[in-house]
Amino acid sequence: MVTDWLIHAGLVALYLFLAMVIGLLFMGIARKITARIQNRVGPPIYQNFLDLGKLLAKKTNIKHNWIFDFAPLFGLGGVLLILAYLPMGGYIMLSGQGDLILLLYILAIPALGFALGSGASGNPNAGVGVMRALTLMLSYEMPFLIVILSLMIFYNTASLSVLLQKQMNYLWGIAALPISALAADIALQGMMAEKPFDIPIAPHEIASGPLVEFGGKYLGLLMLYSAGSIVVETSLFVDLFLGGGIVLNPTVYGTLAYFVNYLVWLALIFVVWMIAIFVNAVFPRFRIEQAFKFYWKWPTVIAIAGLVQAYVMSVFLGVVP
Amino acid sequence: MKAEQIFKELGLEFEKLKVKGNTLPRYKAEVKPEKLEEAIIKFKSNGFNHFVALSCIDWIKDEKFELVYHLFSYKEKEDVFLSIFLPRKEPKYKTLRHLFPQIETYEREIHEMFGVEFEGNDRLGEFILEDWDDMPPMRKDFDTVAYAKKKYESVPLIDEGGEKE
Amino acid sequence: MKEFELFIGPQHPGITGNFMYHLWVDGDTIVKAEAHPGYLHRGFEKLMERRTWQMNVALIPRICVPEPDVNEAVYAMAVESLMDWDIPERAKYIRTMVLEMARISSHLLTMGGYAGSIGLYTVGQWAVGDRDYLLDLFEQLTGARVYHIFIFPGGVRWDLPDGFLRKLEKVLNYLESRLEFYDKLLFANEVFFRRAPDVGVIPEDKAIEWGVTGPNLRACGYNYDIRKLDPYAAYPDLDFEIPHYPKFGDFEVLGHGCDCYSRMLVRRLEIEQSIKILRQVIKKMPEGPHTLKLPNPLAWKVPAGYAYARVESSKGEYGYFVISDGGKMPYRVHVRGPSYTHGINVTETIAKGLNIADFSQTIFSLDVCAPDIER
Amino acid sequence: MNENPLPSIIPDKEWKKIQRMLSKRSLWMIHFCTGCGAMEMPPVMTSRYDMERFGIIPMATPRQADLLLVTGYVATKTLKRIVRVYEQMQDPKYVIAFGSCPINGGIYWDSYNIIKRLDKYIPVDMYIAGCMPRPEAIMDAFLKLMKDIDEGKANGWMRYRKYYDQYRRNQMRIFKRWDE
Repeated sequence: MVTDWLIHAGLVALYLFLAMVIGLLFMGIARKITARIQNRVGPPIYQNFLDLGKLLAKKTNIKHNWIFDFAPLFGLGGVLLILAYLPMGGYIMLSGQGDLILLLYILAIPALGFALGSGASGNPNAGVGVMRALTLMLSYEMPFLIVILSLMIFYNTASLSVLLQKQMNYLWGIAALPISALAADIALQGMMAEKPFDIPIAPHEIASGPLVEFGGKYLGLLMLYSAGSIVVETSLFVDLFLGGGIVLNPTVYGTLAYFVNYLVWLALIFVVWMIAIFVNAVFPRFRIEQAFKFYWKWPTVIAIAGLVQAYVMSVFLGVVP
Repeated sequence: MKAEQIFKELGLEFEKLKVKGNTLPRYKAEVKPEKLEEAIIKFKSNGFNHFVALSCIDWIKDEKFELVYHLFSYKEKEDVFLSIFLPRKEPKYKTLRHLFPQIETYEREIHEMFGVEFEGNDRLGEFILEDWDDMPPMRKDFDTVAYAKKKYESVPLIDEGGEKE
Repeated sequence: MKEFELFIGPQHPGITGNFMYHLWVDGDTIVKAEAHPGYLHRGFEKLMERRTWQMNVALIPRICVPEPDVNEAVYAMAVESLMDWDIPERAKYIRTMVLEMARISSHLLTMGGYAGSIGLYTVGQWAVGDRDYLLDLFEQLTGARVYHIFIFPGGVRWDLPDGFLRKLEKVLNYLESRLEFYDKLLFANEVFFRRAPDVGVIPEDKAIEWGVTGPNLRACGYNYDIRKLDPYAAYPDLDFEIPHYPKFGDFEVLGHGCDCYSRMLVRRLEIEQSIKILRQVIKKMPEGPHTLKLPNPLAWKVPAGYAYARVESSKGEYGYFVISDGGKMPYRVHVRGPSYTHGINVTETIAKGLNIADFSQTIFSLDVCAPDIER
Repeated sequence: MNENPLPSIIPDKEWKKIQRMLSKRSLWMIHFCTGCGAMEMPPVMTSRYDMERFGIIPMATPRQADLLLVTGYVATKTLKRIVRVYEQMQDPKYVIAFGSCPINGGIYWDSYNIIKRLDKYIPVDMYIAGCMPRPEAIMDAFLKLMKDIDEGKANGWMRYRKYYDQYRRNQMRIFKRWDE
């Protein structure tokens, strides 16, 4: 009993650690690829590990108030919590009934923590940035919620584990509901705050926005936070539409299945991340109200079309996965 | 209307400046300070609607400041320089920023660099310099070398003990 | 929400150079803007009064850093006016060549900076990288990358090196082929179409009165260009067009002019025209001396008088008002930089009602060059 | 530098070495164009010279930066902002001064608004001579600074703490007031 628990805890720690490493590596790869698009050599792909190490080793004497000190931890903790709820390669750490809805709620926690800290710094740039971040959240959540609704209707479940199970047995979400997948990918671009939706941190407008007062260790923690967020967001898409990368059934193949699934999951989140990076490299950014209008227009329409498709397929055509 | 004709109507004498390189004619005329506004309005309403620059010249020997208002007409393709002379002691003139908005900026600079007062311009004051503690620097009797020596070279080096340069 | 204050600069990525705007913001809208220059003030006009006519040639390029050559050209023209010198034909052509190369390099930089200000860093990286080919040419011609000190009263410092025109032709061909990429990435970008038109509008009827010049004036629909209006150097012999709103050729005309969109398109089209001019210069380059025989450099006797010379820089009308009292040094030099009006008065006025997200792109599209404001 | 988190495992000397190794490989520079040398920064940042190869990237705010580039002459009004920015940066921090002007005034030796020697007001770790320095010179300065950091010679930030009174005294001779 105790050994089981210990193994479980060890695995959770390993998974979370790996998620952070993957996130940092992905950031490095993104920098390299962006540099290649821009005709440059670019930094080595392990550059972000050096950056993180340097930030954590730096002296930090920024004093605002305790909320400001607490916020990076809050954000990082929130990200870790979501990571624990998200299946990565089929391995589910924490799970419960109806965890899709739970997930939607806890997705907001890290952003709120972040907002809290930057708001506490009292810098007007940070204030504007936080306002933009929250507005952006409001805009991309509209299509995203509809997408989740269509998934729930089609697969007839609100549990991520069941969703993964059904996708493994029947069809991946992207094949069954391609329209919704498209809407979700557009929403994902905003969720990751990549261009054209990197409005909250726009350096030319508000000097990197919410990050403006963070330095040294705080920035290091926030870097970990954003590394974790990358994994959270890409993994969310993979879990919802690409079957969570589960190609082998763990009940049949055992440990090997976990291993293979993890690698497939890794490959899939890499693909999703690359799409975001390529779009990021060739687009300017929107204004916040343009992003808002954009999200409530096309992706929402697409998501509603996807909802109609899911509804028609499951209710009228009787397709039951 | 051509500049020469406007000058004639205003009863001003003018000279033609030498031009090499560029080709358009440039006319320069001296105006009495109290007639200037009227002259500029006249020119402006006759097509000279591009205000190029306002320059100030410190004629220290004559104890005078010369303000040169430079207008250009895209239609007639002529340059006009209207200059007024102010006494060097207590130079004072009224603002003309209502005619061309950018005059305000020039007036702020001239106020700071030459110490010319423009009545009616409420934005005079610290503009380019900060914490200035001497006479306006563009005046001819301001010695920039002496000032630089006094202010910057007298600042001691950091004494770090031992290591001397 | 309560009104709050925002400082754009002097340390801020969204500003061109060391300059500061103090903004009062209500929600997302700017209610008041105030420009604070002076961070780059070196007292050029004072220093020029302390140096001989010829020593000044080395000083003045530093007034406008992104495009230093116009300073040299305009100072040389003003001194020539006072001295009553006619420079040789070849010098005129070489000057034209240098000025046009400088215009392209400055426009490329502006284009990159503007794209960066709306978040498209790729164009910035490409444009600045391509600009380096021009800087290499400058280095071969003058010996320096940025401050050339090449145009001199009386002509140019030395003749063209061997094979220079051939190399220039090659670089022009390369740049022309690169323009297509910029078009695809920036000037045909959906987000650019949404963000730039009708943003940062200068009222068309006020544009001239406010002292707006150069590409910014042409974006308002006036086809005024000093190269045609008050021609200098070899421009009268050359054939080129003045792109202005709404004459954008193959490009879409969006917005109502005087906005960021037309300002950037005018700059984009001017690069094409500059390439065209340079091609003609290569073809027509006359033989002959590159400079007049200059008098003893230590004792130039410049006759007393006033002279004003102006050129069309990439930012607008650039003029020097030079006054000589017959001495060894200029009595007074007043520099009329185009950014003086664009950066202070125009920006302060048009910033009202602007979204803070658009402020940075507005100053980048006005191409405000901070050092020529405060000198 | 930062205190050793695990003094029992890592010896203090090793910890310092690790810190130096990390900070030399990830110098984040502050985006502050103080003078005309900033003109050669775009080429250094972009495809031809590409300083991101060495992990040097521009940062928007002083809190996040390690490297302050004083690009050219320093006007008195700018000096106040430079000191502000420098003091907001987190230790360890490094300063590179560009061009001839921060060394002795350069071409502006007689100007009334240019402070002549920068190291009277803030400690400078590296000077690049020339007007203006070529991108190659700038890259060379970066590499030299990295070497200095590795050898523990780039300790301007320590000097600033140690001789803070003298630096502040010199600064206050230039500024009339510190607030605002």
